Amino acid sequence: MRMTRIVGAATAALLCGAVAGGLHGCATSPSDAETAARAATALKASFNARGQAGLDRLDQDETQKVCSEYANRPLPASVAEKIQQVNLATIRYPADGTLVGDWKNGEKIAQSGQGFQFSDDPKVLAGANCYACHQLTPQELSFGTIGPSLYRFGKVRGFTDETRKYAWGKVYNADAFAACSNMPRFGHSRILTEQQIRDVVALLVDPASPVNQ
Amino acid sequence: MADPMKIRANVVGDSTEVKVLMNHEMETGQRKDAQGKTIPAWFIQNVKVTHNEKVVLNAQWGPAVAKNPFLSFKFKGGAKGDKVKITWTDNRNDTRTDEATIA
Amino acid sequence: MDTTRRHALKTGGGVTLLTLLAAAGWLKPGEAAAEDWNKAAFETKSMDETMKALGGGAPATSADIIFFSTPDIAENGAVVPIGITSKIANTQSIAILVEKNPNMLAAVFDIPAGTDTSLSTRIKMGQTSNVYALVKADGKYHVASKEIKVTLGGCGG
Amino acid sequence: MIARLRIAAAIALGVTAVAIGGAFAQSSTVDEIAKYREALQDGNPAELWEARGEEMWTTPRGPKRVSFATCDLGLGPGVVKGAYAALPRYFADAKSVMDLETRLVWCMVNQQGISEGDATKIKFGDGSARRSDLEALAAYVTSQSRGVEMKVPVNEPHVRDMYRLGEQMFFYRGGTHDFSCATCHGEDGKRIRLQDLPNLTKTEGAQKAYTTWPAYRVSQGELRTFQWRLNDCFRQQRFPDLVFGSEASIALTTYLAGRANGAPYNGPAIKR
Repeated sequence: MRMTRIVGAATAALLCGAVAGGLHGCATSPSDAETAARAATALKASFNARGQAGLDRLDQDETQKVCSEYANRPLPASVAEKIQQVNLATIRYPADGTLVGDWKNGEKIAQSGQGFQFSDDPKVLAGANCYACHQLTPQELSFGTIGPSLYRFGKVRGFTDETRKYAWGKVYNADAFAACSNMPRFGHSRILTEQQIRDVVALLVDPASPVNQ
Repeated sequence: MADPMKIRANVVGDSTEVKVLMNHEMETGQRKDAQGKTIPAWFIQNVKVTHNEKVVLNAQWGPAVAKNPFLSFKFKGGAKGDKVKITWTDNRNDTRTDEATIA
Repeated sequence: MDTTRRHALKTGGGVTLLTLLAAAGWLKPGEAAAEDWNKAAFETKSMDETMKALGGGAPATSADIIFFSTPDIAENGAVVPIGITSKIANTQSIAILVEKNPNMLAAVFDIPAGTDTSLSTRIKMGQTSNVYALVKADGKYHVASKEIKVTLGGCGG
Repeated sequence: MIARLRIAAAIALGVTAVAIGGAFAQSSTVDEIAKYREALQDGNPAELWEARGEEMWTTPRGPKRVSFATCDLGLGPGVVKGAYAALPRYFADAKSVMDLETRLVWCMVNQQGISEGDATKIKFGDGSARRSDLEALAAYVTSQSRGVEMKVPVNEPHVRDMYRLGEQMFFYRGGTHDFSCATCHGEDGKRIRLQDLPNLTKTEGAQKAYTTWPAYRVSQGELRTFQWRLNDCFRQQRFPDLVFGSEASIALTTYLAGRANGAPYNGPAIKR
């Protein structure tokens, strides 16, 4: 754990150094960096482990750390590129090459917000809660707008290998395509299983899916 | 004992408008607790509203009335200073009566 | 009338609207006793059965029963505001029924002379359903309905 | 060729119709939800909590049989009117910045002789028989600031320090899902499902959101305080359990309350 943290910090410094070129990394001023450090310490002292949510949830990886630092100001292109590179490298495609599963199951996963909360049963498979942020099928009126509408995702992009591969990668690790995306890294962070990702990809790219009607 | 209701009674034109909020679980009897045991139904069955001893509304409720029930209606007459009395009785035979002065 | 009754008996299980009305004291002359709570009426389960049973005694669909402050979509089924006004002369009672609730009768309000035939309250709805406002006036029954959609709000988790 | 074009045109028309239909359905959904919320405003069960809290405020409590008449919420002992609109603030007697709930606990412990464990035993009601005194007290106290302009003393050094800490925490990404407060509350005009998300980084958004807590939560049949609001946001962020009255809870409350300065306080409200 300790090792990871040191590596994380080093990478963060590297990512920031690419822009600022100085020792202070990403922070606009030393006092900001100091406040950020104090905030991180205070946060860790302000939570109790509960259910499946341990205190390690507050430990940031390099992507989380850098994205937090830039959350309130523009993300420089070079930092964004670096984050995308780091995250692109994490994407694993299924060994058997099957990217598309069952859209009906994908719809269930898209509807479910269960999983990883301290109040959730860890034995139940997590959902992706896609509808919290995206419009998908026209039948579901209760959808969020934090992310773009995905209605006709496959139809618009074409039912090609390229579309399927992009959908897989985006669900697996959204930061590979848009640095500091608001979207969870469902594959990289082990939120969804490989089969669940196939099913969600099917919801997006299967010509028979209601998303593409 | 059950907590008091919150009653508002105001003269509006030639009528009195009554708005009441009641403290009650209105448990449906359909829900299960964490152990999977059915939570028994517990709800207000009868509501009676009187003005100067005259009944102005009489209701029968099932468990589908929302928790912490709200009811609003008007009756003709009623003067400032008059009392409006509301009584509810639930399926456990618990009952509560509160009174409000018409404003 | 007879046919309807027999049909209702044959199908069994469901309680017909007529039984409901009888149980609620609406078919009897005079006011129901104040502390009465009509168990049978509140245990009706199937709107289909009640509708089949309407026959000659069916409530007439009425444009004089109006829903007010009643949204088409409820953000949460636990609390659904319902306002009903009856413009039918000599309205004696207003009842609220929810087709798809486990028990469809939600509330009955007996309205004495001198009280406005308009009221609002809040009910629970398990799912999207038709909601019926059933009015008794001069001993006859009238009905209006409205579909209310129940959505899933918030993070859903 | 002509036939093909016709088919294409027909498809195009069909698509347009679907698109218009979808847009119409959506805007009417939003309108209807607005109507739903409006219909709830008339008759807020929060009043039942306010009444219970008022009763508790004036009743002698704890081993010392002391009421809240001696409890100073910042405007003097027992003064409730307008007190919430100027919280959190620095309390010299406690040597710390406190929000309403931590101050209530402080008064219970230091003036009424109630143990901290007992005072915070039921922080949040469970929607049933387990009811929280703190929620009722908070309902009463906040109701006494209705219409009062928010004036959190953000220039006081201790408060300013907390505010800046809270601001950093607001943008802190973590957990399995990479969520921070800003993920949902950092942009204008966003929704989660059908729920509008206030942009808390903007003055108007923070004002609208902060001044409507505590609120009666229809979905839970409970009155919820700002401590609860933060705890439940973090639960959904997949963070662990935010400790009641912890430094992070005070810092974030200070940041958001401070951002709401200038707007009239408008709670307790009623929400989904």
